[in-house]
Amino acid sequence: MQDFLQTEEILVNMGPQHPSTHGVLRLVIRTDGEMVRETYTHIGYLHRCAEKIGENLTYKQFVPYTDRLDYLASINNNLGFCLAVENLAQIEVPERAAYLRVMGAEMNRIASHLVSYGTLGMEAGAFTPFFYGFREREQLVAIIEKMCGARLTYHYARLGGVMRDITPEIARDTREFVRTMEQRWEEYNTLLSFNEIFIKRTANVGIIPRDMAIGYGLTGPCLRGSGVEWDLRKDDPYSLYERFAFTVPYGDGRMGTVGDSWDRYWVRMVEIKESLKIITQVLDGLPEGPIMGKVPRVLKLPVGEAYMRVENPRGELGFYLVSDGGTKPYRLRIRGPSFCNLSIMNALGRECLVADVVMILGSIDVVLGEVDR
Amino acid sequence: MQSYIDALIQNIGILQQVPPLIIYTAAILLGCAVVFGYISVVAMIMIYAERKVAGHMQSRYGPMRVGPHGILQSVADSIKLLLKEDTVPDKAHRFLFKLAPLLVFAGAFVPFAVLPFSEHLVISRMNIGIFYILSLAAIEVIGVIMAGWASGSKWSLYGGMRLAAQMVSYEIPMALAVLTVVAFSGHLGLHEITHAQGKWPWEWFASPLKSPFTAVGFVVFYIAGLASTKRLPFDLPEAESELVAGFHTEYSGMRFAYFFIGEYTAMYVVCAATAVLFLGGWNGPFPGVVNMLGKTFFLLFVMIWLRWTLPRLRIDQVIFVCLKVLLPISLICVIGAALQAVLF
Amino acid sequence: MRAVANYFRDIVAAIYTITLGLGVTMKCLFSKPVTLQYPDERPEVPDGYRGIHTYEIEKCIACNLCVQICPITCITLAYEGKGKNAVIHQYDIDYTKCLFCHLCCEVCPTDCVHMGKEFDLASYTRAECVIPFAKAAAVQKQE
Amino acid sequence: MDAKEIYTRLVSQFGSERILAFRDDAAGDPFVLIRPESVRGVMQFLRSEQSLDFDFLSLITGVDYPDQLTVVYHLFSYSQTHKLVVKVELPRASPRVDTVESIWPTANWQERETFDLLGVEFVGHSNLRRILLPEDWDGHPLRKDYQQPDEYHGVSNW
Repeated sequence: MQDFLQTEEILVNMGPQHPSTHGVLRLVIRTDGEMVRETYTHIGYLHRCAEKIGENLTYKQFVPYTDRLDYLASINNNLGFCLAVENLAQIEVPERAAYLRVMGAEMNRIASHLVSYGTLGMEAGAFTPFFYGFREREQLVAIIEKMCGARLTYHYARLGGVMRDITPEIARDTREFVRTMEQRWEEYNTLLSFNEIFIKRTANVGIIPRDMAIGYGLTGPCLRGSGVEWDLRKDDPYSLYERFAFTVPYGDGRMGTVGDSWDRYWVRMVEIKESLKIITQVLDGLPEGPIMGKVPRVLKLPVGEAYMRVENPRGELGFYLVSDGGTKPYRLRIRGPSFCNLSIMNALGRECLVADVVMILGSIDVVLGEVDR
Repeated sequence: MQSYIDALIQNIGILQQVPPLIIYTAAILLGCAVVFGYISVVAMIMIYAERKVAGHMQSRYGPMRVGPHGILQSVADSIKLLLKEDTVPDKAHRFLFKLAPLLVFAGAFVPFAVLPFSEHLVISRMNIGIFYILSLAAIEVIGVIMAGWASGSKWSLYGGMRLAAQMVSYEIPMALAVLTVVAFSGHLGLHEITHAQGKWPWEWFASPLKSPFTAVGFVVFYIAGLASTKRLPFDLPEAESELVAGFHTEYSGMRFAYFFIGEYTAMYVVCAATAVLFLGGWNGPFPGVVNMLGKTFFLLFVMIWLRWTLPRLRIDQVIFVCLKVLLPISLICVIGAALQAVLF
Repeated sequence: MRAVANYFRDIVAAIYTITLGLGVTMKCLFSKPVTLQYPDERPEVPDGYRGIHTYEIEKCIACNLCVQICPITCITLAYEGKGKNAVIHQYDIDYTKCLFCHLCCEVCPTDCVHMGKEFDLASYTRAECVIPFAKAAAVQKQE
Repeated sequence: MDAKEIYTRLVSQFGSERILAFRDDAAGDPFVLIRPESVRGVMQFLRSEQSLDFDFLSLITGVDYPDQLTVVYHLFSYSQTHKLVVKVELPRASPRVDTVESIWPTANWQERETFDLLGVEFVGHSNLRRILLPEDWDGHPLRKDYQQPDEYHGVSNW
């Protein structure tokens, strides 16, 4: 009888093809009934060796490649790489260009968070938020499309400045978008954020305490969700971010414990609103002037190395650039925030339910293009 | 129904020459064919309505290509499903794998024997009508568990087990909610229950004016109905973001269509039963059939509406809602309804 | 006692928030959809869109700069002569590789290559994704 | 504290035979060069010392120079808001260095990546396997002398 009633643990492959793995991530979970005993993360399915590509291209040529790291936030990536190169080459960026970069980066941040909002809703089983998020993202993408002509891989921030200036039409559209987005934001919260079922699904799930978050190198909303007030835009400003007034949201455990999935989600939602504020300030205070600094036709960097980090929608995106004085980087290392954020998955996906694994993964919000590079 | 056939035999001379058994069998088969046709049409309409409503709720159009505004989409889909290759996975238990969709479909099909469309348009006036529906709806669970196990896929197994846990627990509050009504009507037959309600909304069991206990019972029954038809927020057995497609992950073609039609038919049955039990059935200002179908389709719309609004619950929360929320509430309602029926 | 209060608070909150959520979707049900019926209705492409290139062969001076700047070398240029007198035999762009990064257009000294408004390029073979601009221009000239 | 002060603090703690050099002459960030054998001790000190408190390991990476392989650690402290770059120079033929996984859990994946792409062996790592490339891949692509194979399991790489 004892043998007959024995239960077995099942090893389940979640992914690489699974509806909720955000791309090609493979989670191997060891389950005992509905309980997940262990999660093991396999990555690398999207590996393109972007760092090796970077070593073989000139600085100017590598900028479009940064679009493809975190494809949901390409302007932020462009910005990070350009700042790293400008830092080392001592290129002066005109003020107007810096403002436009901030505007582009914040627009892209909103677009990225809207996708995150939609996908987390979808993982909780609600399809409609996904379409609402994409509806507003579409408006935003249409504006960015007018700014730089592309819809996903923007390549907007260039070495020394930005690609194009904005027209009055774009400014008008953007203000219009800010207005509608503020209304929609309330609607989003009614539909998903404060829905009792959603709160029950996310609150107290996947709790990351403060120390664990720092130790695992989490950055961005995942770190702030754990109650650490740290935002590179505020605490280590770049590209004139110090001129804009905004607050940095952080998790306070309003619906459960500090550092749970709901906190991380809520940080993203509030960041959307803060980004709207920054965009309005950029439009109000946009200085006149050129949009491109003096960049030599053949750009050679002095011997040396620089680590430049920027606040990506997903966290600290770092570019470690080693130059040997040539036209190409000697070594280029990209610190993808998603890569480090995802590394906590093995530790979090223990002793929880199968449905929780999906929610935790969604709340960490990784982009596999950046994890695998 | 039998009385109609008897009358038919008496009036048409030639039928008297045929043995009654053959006539009855023919009548049964004919009835089944009619019901089957009706189910297919209703399922098609509902699938179309679901996609259209979902589309517009999400700021998009839904199907637009096949026919004007895509009204022939469901037809095209069913043709596609019919023509699709019917695959059976290597690791599947072939017999059970093939049997499961039929069982699921049968579970959704048989309740039509007692579901009234109006006062007279009913196949059988069974005196235990609602009991019959509740007990036969349980066949579906067996089919789903069978499908989950026989597929030989881990995701399917999870879906099957989740459904088993969910359905078994939700049948209790469902039955208790029915008892609140039965306390007033004093009868399990659907006709008698309908007759216990009046023509106007305040005379229905769903109205707190008639009895607050049956009004709560109505909500409990409807929620339990959502759970037993695997609709959001209780769609764990086929939770897409977790289990890929749950128990029907491995099914394709016609077998998948059986699950699909079965699911929508079960929704129809639950809504029709709710309409009869709590919303006065065919009573109302319009002709009987219109009232009945109107109420049923309204309830179906609410199901669709809920699905495209809510997130999904987790398995422990599903069980929590059933055992710790619905069960106590329905127990209180049964006692209250019984007291009210006896005392007033 | 707190657990009991939470229990009832949860039930009330669930009913209340679900009702609010239903209101949001219901409102959307009666608003106009925002999607386009794509092949029938085409999206409006703004000026300066980075789509498939347009190439003005008569302006091209075969300076090779676009070929050099291209990060993936998807441009093939074959020519005779130099400067204004150059005869261009081949100017192919391989759209299976192209990043649509706009660098080739920015580097062009005579402004002969632009990015146009075409965006749908789907074909059954890889070879069809290579557009021979110089040949197309020659054909146009003959006509 | 700036990098120079941290360097003097480290020298006073470990002596100049373990803390080899401090360089801020080239463009970009200054860095501290330490001996490979003392990585664990120095890192543990940087992490646990109250006035330094480097709680955040931003980045581990390696650079393949012609004569040696350098492993670079980018450290940051949230409480003190100062940063430090620590470098270790290893022989190219057999680069081995102690793991810092037990000090910062994030090092787990970052060290695996460095091992995968540059072939640095982190001694004591709990799970030192390839992370981005397939397990049976040959070579370490970010080495300067890496030759790309023509095919992988019969699939052409060109």
